[in-house]
Amino acid sequence: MSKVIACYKWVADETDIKVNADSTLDISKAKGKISDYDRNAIEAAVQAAGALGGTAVALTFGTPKAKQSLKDALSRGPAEACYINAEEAARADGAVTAKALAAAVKKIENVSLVVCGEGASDTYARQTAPRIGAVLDWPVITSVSSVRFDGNALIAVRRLEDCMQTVKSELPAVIAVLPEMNSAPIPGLKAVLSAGKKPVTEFKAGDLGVDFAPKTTVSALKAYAMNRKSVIFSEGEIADKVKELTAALRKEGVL
Amino acid sequence: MAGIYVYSDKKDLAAELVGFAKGCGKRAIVLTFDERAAKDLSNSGADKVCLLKGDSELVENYGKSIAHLLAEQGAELFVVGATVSGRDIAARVAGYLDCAMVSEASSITYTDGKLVTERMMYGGSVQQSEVLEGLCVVTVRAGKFEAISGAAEVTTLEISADTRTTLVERKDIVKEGADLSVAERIVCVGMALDKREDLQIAHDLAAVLGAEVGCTRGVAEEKHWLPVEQYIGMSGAVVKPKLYLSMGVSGQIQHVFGIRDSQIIVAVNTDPKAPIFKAADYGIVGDMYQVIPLLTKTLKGA
Amino acid sequence: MNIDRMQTPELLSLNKFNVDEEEPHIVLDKEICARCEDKPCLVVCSAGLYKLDKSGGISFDYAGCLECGTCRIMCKDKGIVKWVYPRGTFGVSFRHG
Amino acid sequence: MGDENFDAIVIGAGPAGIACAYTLAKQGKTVLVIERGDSAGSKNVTGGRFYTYALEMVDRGLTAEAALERKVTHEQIMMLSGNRAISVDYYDPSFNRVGGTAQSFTILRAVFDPWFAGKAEEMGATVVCGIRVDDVIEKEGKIVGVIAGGDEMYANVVVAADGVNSFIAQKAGLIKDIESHAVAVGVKEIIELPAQTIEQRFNLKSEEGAARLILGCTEGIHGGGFLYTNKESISLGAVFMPEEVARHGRSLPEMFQEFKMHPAICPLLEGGKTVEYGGHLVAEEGYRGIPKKLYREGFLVCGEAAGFVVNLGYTIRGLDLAVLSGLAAAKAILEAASPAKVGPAYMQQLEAVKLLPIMRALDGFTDALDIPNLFGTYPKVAADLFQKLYAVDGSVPDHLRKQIWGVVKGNKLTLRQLFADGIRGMKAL
Repeated sequence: MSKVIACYKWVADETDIKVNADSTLDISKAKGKISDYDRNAIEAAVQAAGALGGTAVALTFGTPKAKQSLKDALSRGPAEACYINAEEAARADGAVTAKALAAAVKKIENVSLVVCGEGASDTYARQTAPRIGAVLDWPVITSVSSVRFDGNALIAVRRLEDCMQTVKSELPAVIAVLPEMNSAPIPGLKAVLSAGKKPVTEFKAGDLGVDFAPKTTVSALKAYAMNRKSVIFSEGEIADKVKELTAALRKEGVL
Repeated sequence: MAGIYVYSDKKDLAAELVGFAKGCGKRAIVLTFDERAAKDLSNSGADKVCLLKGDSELVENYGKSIAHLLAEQGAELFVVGATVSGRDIAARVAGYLDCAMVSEASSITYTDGKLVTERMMYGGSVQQSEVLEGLCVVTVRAGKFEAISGAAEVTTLEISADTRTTLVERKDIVKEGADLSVAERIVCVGMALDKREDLQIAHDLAAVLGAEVGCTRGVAEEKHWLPVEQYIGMSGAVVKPKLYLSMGVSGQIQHVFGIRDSQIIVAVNTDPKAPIFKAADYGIVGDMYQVIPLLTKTLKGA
Repeated sequence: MNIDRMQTPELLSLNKFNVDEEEPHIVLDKEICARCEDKPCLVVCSAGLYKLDKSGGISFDYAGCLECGTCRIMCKDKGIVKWVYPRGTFGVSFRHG
Repeated sequence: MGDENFDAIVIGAGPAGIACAYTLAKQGKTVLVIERGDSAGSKNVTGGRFYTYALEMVDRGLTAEAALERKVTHEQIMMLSGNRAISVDYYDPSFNRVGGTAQSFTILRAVFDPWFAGKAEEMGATVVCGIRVDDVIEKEGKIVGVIAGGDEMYANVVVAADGVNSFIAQKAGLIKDIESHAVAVGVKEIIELPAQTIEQRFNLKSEEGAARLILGCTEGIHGGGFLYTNKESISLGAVFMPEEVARHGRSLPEMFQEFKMHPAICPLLEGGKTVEYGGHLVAEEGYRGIPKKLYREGFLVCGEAAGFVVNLGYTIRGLDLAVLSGLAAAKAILEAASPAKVGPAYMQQLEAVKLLPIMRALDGFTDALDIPNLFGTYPKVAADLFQKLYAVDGSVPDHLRKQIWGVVKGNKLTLRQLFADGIRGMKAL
């Protein structure tokens, strides 16, 4: 049976990130979560596996902390999970991530489709799917809003800025799906219970024969500071405030 | 030819990227698949315009060939307009080259011969700076750089396509509301609006300003007083008008994310502690039902 | 940063919420609310989510609900026609508690 | 399928539910805990202190591993009136003997509960978060399982430990919805401060903590304030009877902010940053508030859902009682010879773990706290008295008895009323 891979990323919940007084960040207390759009990717993979008569496999590349994501991912429907457990994931860039995931796809064998979310909640770099495609030299279709299968062909509708594009490709292929693709259901009780019993394959960094050296060097990471004038007219008559505002806007040249 | 290679399926954006490349004092080589764009871009100040020709109508199918071309030519940087298709090609090229890539850089500069970029993370709350060496790929949104002018030669280049993916159909998207992402002025309505009919005061002000009317998520998703395309925020429209003026908007982070590229942000709210004031250039603490009609009248009179 | 009086919207903005857009967990029948004279919800809600709008009706947004249940218990004329906990994973998530 | 039939299903991963699951799992029973929050503790708000004896009863030595904040060495009572404040600070290191287990700790639920749930998982319990239990399944007059997230799940016993609103006990037909006079509503802010600052301000050594209850901060409304020192934050809250809030007409969050800004409170928080705001209902009736029936066949009610909370004015106990009730439920399930006997065994266990005896013994406090003057007039009388005692302006002071009488009269109290409240208080205790 062919396999449909759902790639997902275990990310820090952005709402838990603390900004220190010096605008450095404290991510240590942030809870983890499956990146928002990757939930749609998992659901899309489960549906595609159904349509293709294959099995869905959840695949992630993460630090040892990402282990806790497996149950969540499996409760969303895939029959098995595959976990590249590597400290290197903490520093991985788009190049490393794609190479690691592609190497796992090769190890899994008999893969007909790789599904990624359009972008991750943390970086939103939208590189992973095209890069995996490049590493595997498989066709890639990004910004997919719906998909169907016709024998060994995949027919996808893509959303571009000004048009909807329908394209056809042969399998195996890599797709990146938009959140509009489906509504990822909240796992039910039985799904969560059965998730703990599904098989998990774990790869260590050394198993994959991939160069984990990132191509980019992160030189700084800091909170975005809103740098606005904040001239607030709070006292006095409304008419005066309006006058002051219009004068200010005129000066700014935006009227 | 060494230098910065530029590509965008939007020719204005391509011209802006040429402006960036020349601003760095580098040679700028434009890649395009469109004959008309090639002609227009021949006056963009580039050193060379390469009109690429191949046998696929899907530009994404040339990713591998472009990667080969860049490597062969000794390119220093491939800078691509961040559109759906541009992002796709850029990442494929980076994948085939196994090189560094920065998506949607908010700034790019050369410092000591190294490329230094900045970009947003975590929904816009975090800024990451990166240093890149060697041939790399960067995507950039429209509006970051100024286009320049100057003649360039146009050469045609045959290029091979990966034809495993083919185009079946193309349908234009008909937009319901105004396109807020390109609006120059926006009047934004928040949840302090009491009833649907009161939208009129926003429309009145918008008419005087020549602005489009947008809203917060609640006004569209909960009250359904405006179409969902009109709501601004992280999950809605991201706007960058010259003037954004909000009435009765509290200013939650998700909304602020959608407006912070605005040139000037104005807020009207009764609550002096509303977070929107922290994100605003100018603000009036007061009831929008009094302030907005008066503002409309004042602007009309002027 | 210093200690100051804070309005509830500002306080609630510190909390983590995952709002269930599909299924509101509290639903009001505003016609009943309009007839309710006491409107205890205006003062007892720990999150200050019940407000009077310009026309004197109740304006309410379940999005910032702390799920304490006070409004349900104090609701005299039963204008709150539905009060359940949000579906699993939705609603407030306390980081400290 | 064995998957769908457990020895016990516990609803709610709070201290009651987890104490039950831990104890059952330790004895080899199959237990499923279903929690609606994203993680254990994510839906919970507590004033913030925990008495450790209960945890030790579940398993000796557990406290040493627990995720706790500061051991309470300073027990404090404060009375506010206008801008004035009277504080009492009882320091007793014997509650926290070196080498022994400290008597009580301040805690944060989002930290403590996941730790405790993790311990139950280590024992073999299955804890599933992010799922709301919607209903119980009833067959032939017995509760046989639950419906959660569209799925049915069966068990020999369902333990409802789903908190003060206990919809599940209502669905099982055991209790009616809470009545407004039986509860108070609490709100609290978590205010972050460096550990050192907290220790300086409250005169604490490292790891030491203060627990303070505050009277006279509720505008005369039945209720009070609290302040607990955590490792790097302060939990500041206030509790109000919502019925009286409705009559009073001022919004509860507003009154709480007023309290926070009190000149005797605000300096304790200075330089701090509020990081969270929570609200929660508290059962106020103590022993009398416990539902008539705490079980039916295949079904037990634990913790706050069973009204196991007592407010003593100088301290509030709920978490320890929750743990005791969970423990009692587990013991009942383990020892009962047949399903029909689990309920009666639970009632016996509630006696054996001393939960019901404790609550009975403390019953009188409910009456004592029912004295309306306690929340406004008496704090003012006390402050007036202190004012008289400490005011020195060169004039000839009145005789002490005359001063006291003046204060009493000045507050429009009659001797008869004082006497009546006194008798009521005495009787109650």
